[in-house]
Amino acid sequence: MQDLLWLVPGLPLLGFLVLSLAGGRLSRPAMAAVGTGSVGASAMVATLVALGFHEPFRQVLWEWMRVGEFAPTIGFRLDALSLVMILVITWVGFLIHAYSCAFMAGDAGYRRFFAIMNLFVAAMLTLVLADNLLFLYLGWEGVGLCSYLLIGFWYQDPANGRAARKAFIVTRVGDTAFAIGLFFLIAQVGTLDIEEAMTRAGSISAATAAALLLGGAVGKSAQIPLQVWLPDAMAGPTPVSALIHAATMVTAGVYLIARTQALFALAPVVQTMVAVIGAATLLLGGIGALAQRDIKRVLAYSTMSQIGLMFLALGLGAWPAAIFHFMTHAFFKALLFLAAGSVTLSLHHEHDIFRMGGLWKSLPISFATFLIGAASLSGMPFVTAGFFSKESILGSAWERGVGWWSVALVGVLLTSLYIFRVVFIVFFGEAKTSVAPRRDVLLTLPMVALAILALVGGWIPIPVGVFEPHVGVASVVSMAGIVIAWSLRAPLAFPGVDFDGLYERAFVRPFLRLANAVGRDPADAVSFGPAWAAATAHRLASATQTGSLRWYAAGIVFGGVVLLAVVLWW
Amino acid sequence: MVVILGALLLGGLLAWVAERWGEVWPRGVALMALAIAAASSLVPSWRGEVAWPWIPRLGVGFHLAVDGLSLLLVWLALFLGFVSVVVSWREIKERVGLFHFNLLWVLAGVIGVFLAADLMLFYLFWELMLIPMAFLILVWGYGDRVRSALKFFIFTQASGLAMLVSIVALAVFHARTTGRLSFDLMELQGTPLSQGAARWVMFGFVAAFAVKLPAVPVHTWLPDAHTDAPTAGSVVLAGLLLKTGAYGLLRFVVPLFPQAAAEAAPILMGVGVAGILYGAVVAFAQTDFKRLVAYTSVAHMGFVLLGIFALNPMARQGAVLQMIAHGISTPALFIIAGALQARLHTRDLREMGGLWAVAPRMGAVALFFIVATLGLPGLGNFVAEFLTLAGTFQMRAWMAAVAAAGVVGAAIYALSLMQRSFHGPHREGLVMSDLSVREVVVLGVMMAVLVGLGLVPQPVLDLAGGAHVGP
Amino acid sequence: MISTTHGLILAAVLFALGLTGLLARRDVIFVLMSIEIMMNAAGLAFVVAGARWGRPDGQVMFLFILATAAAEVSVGLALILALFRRARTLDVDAANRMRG
Amino acid sequence: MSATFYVAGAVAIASTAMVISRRDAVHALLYLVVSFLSLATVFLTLGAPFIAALEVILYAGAIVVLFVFVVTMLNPGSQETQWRRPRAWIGPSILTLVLAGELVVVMARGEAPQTGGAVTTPREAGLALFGPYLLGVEAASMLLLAGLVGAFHLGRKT
Repeated sequence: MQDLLWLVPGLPLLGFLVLSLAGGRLSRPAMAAVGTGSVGASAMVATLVALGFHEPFRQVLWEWMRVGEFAPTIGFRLDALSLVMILVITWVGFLIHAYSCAFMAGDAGYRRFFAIMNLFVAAMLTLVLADNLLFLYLGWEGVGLCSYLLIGFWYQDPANGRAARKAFIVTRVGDTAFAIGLFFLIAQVGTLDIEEAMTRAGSISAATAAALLLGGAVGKSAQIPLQVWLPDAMAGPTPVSALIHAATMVTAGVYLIARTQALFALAPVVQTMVAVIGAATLLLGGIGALAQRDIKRVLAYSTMSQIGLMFLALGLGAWPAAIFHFMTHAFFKALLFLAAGSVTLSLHHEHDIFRMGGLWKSLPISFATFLIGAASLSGMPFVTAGFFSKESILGSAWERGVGWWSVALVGVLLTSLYIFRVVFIVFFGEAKTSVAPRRDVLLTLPMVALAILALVGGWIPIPVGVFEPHVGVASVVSMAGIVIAWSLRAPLAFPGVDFDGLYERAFVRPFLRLANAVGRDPADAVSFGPAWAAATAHRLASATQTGSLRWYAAGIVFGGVVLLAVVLWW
Repeated sequence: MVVILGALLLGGLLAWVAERWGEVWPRGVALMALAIAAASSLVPSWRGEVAWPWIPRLGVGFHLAVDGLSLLLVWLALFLGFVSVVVSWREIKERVGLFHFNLLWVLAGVIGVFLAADLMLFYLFWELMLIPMAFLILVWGYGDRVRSALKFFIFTQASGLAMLVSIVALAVFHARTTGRLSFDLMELQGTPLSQGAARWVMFGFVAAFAVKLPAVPVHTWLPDAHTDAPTAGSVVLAGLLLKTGAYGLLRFVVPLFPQAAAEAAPILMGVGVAGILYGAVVAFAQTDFKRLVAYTSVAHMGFVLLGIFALNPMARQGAVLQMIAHGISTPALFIIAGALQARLHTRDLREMGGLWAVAPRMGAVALFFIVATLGLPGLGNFVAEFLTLAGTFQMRAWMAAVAAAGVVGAAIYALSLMQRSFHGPHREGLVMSDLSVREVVVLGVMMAVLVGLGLVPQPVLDLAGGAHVGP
Repeated sequence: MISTTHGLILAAVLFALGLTGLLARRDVIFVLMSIEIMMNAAGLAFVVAGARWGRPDGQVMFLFILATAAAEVSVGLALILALFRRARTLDVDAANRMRG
Repeated sequence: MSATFYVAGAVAIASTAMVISRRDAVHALLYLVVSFLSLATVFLTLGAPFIAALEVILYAGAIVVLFVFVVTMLNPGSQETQWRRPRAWIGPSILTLVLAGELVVVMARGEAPQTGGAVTTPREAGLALFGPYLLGVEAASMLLLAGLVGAFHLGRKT
C-alpha cells in the first residue's frame, strides 16, 4: 500500500501529460474526466496510503544527481505532516477540479486549464512529499510556474498578464533567497536531505539558513513584505484562486517552516521574526480586507491575514496548531471562493459587492455555503472547524505572552468584521442586479461537501497533535465582530501603506530606467573604439596619398633625413 | 574520430557538388554524412587516440583524443547538426549545396576543436569553423548581414590571433626548458612558467575564449551575428560556437595554467557575474525576438564562466551541464524565432502578441523553452545553474548570491518575452499556421532531451566528471 | 692627392642640389634633369671611394649607374612625351590622378 | 692637382645650382653640360680617366642630346613662371639643407685619408667589368634593353 506513494503526485502529472500531449483529440467531457479523475484517483491513493500509515517512511525513485558528497534524490517521504498536507491537497483539489468542470464550461482554454491545474496539484504534492530540499524546490518552482500560467489564464487581457508576471517575479525574489539558503546548507552541512540536514543543523549557523528559508516562505505565502502579488492574483479564474489560496501555493511557506522547524528552533531570533511577520500580516490583511469592493479581493486579503495567523503560530513554535489551521482554512477558504464564484457566475461576472445585495433568496445554496464558510472563518464556537484551529493558536499564543495573544485577538475581531460585512452586504439588503442563477450539480456538490468539511473538519483527528477546544475570549470577540459588521455596511476607505507604489518607485522604475539606459548595449563601445581608430587611421593615411609626385618625393626625403638623424645621434 | 571529421568534410564537398542534381540532394547528402558521423561516434572503439606526425620539424602532430567532456560536446554538435539541416529545409532556398557545405564544415571545425589534443591542430580547427560560419551569416542572413558577419569575423579572428601568439609562446617556453619543440597538449602541461609569463600567455588564451564565450564586455558581436544569421546559423552559433569558448577554458586555460588561473579566478568570476546581470537587464530591453534570446545567451554563458572559474568540482560540473542544456534550449528558441519570422516576416515583438490564439502548439512549445531559459527545476538548465551556484557558493558566497539575483532577472525577461509574443491581446489579421510536423518533431526531441537532463542528469555528470580537466 | 672627405662632400652637395631641384621644380624636364644630377653625384661618391683604395670597383659601379641613368632617361623622356600628349602640360602636379 | 679638383668642384656646384634655377629649359641644359664637364675634370683629378671620358661622351653627349630633342619637340615655352613662386623653394631648400648638413657631418666624421693618386686604367676597369662583375654587366644590358623597349612603346603615337 505504501509503495503507491509515488502515484500521489504521479497521477496528476500523468493527467497533465495526457492532456497536454494527446489532449487535442479528446472531447470536452473526456478532458474534464481526465483532469478531475487524475486528481480524484490521487486522492483515493492518498487515502489508501493514509489508512496504512504507521510510521514515517521514504520511497526513493532514483538518485537525481551525485556530485561528490552531494546526492539529492527523486524521492518521497511521508510523515504526519506531509500526510495531512497530501490529504488536504488532493481532496480539496479534487473538489475544486469537479467544480471547475462546470465553472469553466464554455471556455476556449478548457484543456489548457485542466492541464495546468493538474500540473499545479502535482507540483504541490511534490513539494510536500519531497524528501530533500532540492526536490522540494522543484515542486516549489513548479507551483510558481503554474500560478503564473493560471493567474494569466485569460492571457488576452494584458492586465492579467501583468498580475501573473507580478506573482511570479515577486515570489521569485523570495525563491532566490530560498535557493541561496539551499546553497548555504550544501556548503555547511553538505546535504539537502531534510531529515539529515535537520539533525546536522546544530553544527551550523542556523540563523542564516533559517532567515534565507524564511525569505522563500514569505514570498510564496504572501507575507509582508512580499505580499503585493496576492490581491492581483485574483485575475485568474475563481477555481484557480480557490486552489492557490486554500490548498496550495500560499500554504507552501507554512509547510516549509513547519518542515524545517528544527532549524528555526535553533534560531530564536528568526523564529521571533516569523511571528512578527505573521502578526503584521494578520493585521494588515484584516484591515486591507475591510477596504475592498471586489468580493475576491476581500477573500485574498483574508487569506493573507489567515496565513499570517499561521505564521504567528509557527513563530511561537506551535507548528501543529499552524498545520491544523492550514487544514481548516483549506476547507472554509475553498468553500468561500467557490461560493463567491457561484455568486459571480450568476451575476454575469459582477465582482463588486456594493452592486450585489439581497441574494439570500435568489441564491440560497450560495448563501448557505458562504455563510457556513464565513462562520467557520470567524471561528463560531463548536459548530465550525475554524473554531478549533483558531482556539488552539490563541491558546499557544497565550502561553507565550499576553502581547502575542492580544494581537491574535485583534486579528480575530477583524476577521469576523470583514467577512460578515461581506455577508451582510451581498446577501441582505435590497437586490441591486438581475440574477440568473446557474444550477449545476457539479457546482453545488463540491460546495456542499466543503461546507460539511468546514463544519465538522475540526473533529477530524490529525496525526500532528491533539487539540482541546475551549471557549475563550476569542469566541466572544468574534461574535462582537459580527455585530459591529452589521453597522459597517457602507463602503470604507482608509489610507494604508502603499506597498505597490513603494515597490514601483523603489524597484520597478529604476529597473526600467536601467533597462532603457543599457538597452542599446553601451558595451558595444568596445568595438566602436577600435573601429573608430581604424577608420581615423585610414582617413589620415589616405590623406597623404595626394597623387602629387613631389609630395611623395618629399616624404622619401623626410624619411631619409629622419633616419640619418637617428643613425647620427642615437 | 577521423571518420567523423572525414565524413563531415567530404560530405560537405559532396553536398556542394550534389546541388546540380536537385535541391533535395544536398540535404540528403548532409543528413547522410551526419548519420555516418553519428554512427561512428557511437562505436566505443573510436574513443582511443589518433596521433600521427604532421609537421615533425615544428613538433606539430595530428593528435586527436577524446574524453567524457569531448564526447558530450561531439554528440551535442552532431545532434544540432541534424537539427540545423532539418530546420533549414524550408528556409534555405538559394545555393543549397554551398549552404550545406558551409554547415558541415563548421560542424567539422567545431568537432575538431573538441577533439584536438595538439595546440596547432586546435588552432587550425578554430579557424576552420570561423570562416564558413561567417559565410553562413553573410550569404543567407537577414538585415545588415555584411556588417554582422564582419563584426563576428573580426572579433573572433583578432582574439584568435592573440591565442596563436600564446600557443607559440607556450611552445617556445616549453622548448627552452626541455629542448624539444612540441605543441602537444599532454606534453605542454606542466611547463614551468614564471608568474609573469604564465599571466601573459594565459591572457592570450582567455582573450580568444572570452570573446567566443562571450563574456562581457566583448560580447557585442553576438547579438548582431545571431540576429542576422539564418536559423541554422543561429542554432550552430548558440549551440556550438559559444561552447568552444567554454571548452577552451576548461581544456586549456585551467589545466595549462593552474596557478595563474587561480589568481585570475576572482576577476573572471566577476566578469561572469557581470555577464549574468548585464545580459538579463539588456535582454529585457530588446524588442527583437532573436536579439533578446541572444542576450539571454550572454547571461547563460556568464554562468558557465562563473562555474569554470569557481575551481570547484561541483561548479565545474554545473558549467558543463549548462553548456549542454544551453546548447539545447537556446537553439530551440532560435528555431521558434525563425518559425515566427518565416510566418510573420518580422521578429519585432512590438508587432506580435496573442499568438497563442492562432498557434497554441507553438505557444506551448515556446513556453516550455522560455521556462527552461529562466531555470525552472525539472529541466536541464536548472540543474546546471543550481550546481554552478552551489559550487560557487562554497568558494565565494557573495558572488553566488549576487549571481542568484540574475535568476530573478531571467524571470523578468523570460516572462516579458512570453507576454509580448504569445500572450496579450491578439491582433486582428495576425494569422499564421501552427508548427508543422517537421518542426514539432525537432522541438519535441529537444524538449525530451531537456527534461531528461533535468531529471536524470547523472549520465552526463558522470561523463563530464571523468573528463581530463582542471589541475 | 685629394682628400676623400672633400670629394664626398662635393658629391653630397651636388646630390642636395639635385634634390632641391626635384622637390622645387614643377616642370617635368627639370625634374628629370635633377634626377640625372643626383645619379651623377652618387656616381661621384663611388669613384671617390674607388680612388681611395686604388681599386677599379668604384668605376665599375659608376658604369652601372651610367647604364641605369641612360635607361631611366630614355624611359623618362618617353613618359614626358606621353604625359604631354595626354595632358598638354609638363606640370608634374597635373599628374595626380592616383590620389588616395 | 688638388687645386684643379677644387676649382672644378666649385664650377660643378655653381653650374648645378644654375641648372635647377633656370627658367628656360635650354639654358638649364647648357649649364648641365658645364656641370658634367666640370665633373669629368674632377674624375680626372681622382685618377679615373676612363670615367671622365664616359662622362663627357655619355652624359654631356648622349643624355643631354636626348633632352634637347625632347625640349625642341615639345617646345613647352615657360609655363613655369606662373607656377613658380619663391615660396615654393623654402620647404625643399630647408629639407635638403638639413640633409646636406647631415651628409657632410657623416662624411667629415670618419678619418680623412687621401686618395692614392694612382690612375686606374681602362684596362683595369675593363678586366673588373668582365671578371667579377660579369653578372652585373649582363643585368645592365637587360636594363638597357628594357629601357629601349619601354621608350619605344611609350613614345609611339597612339
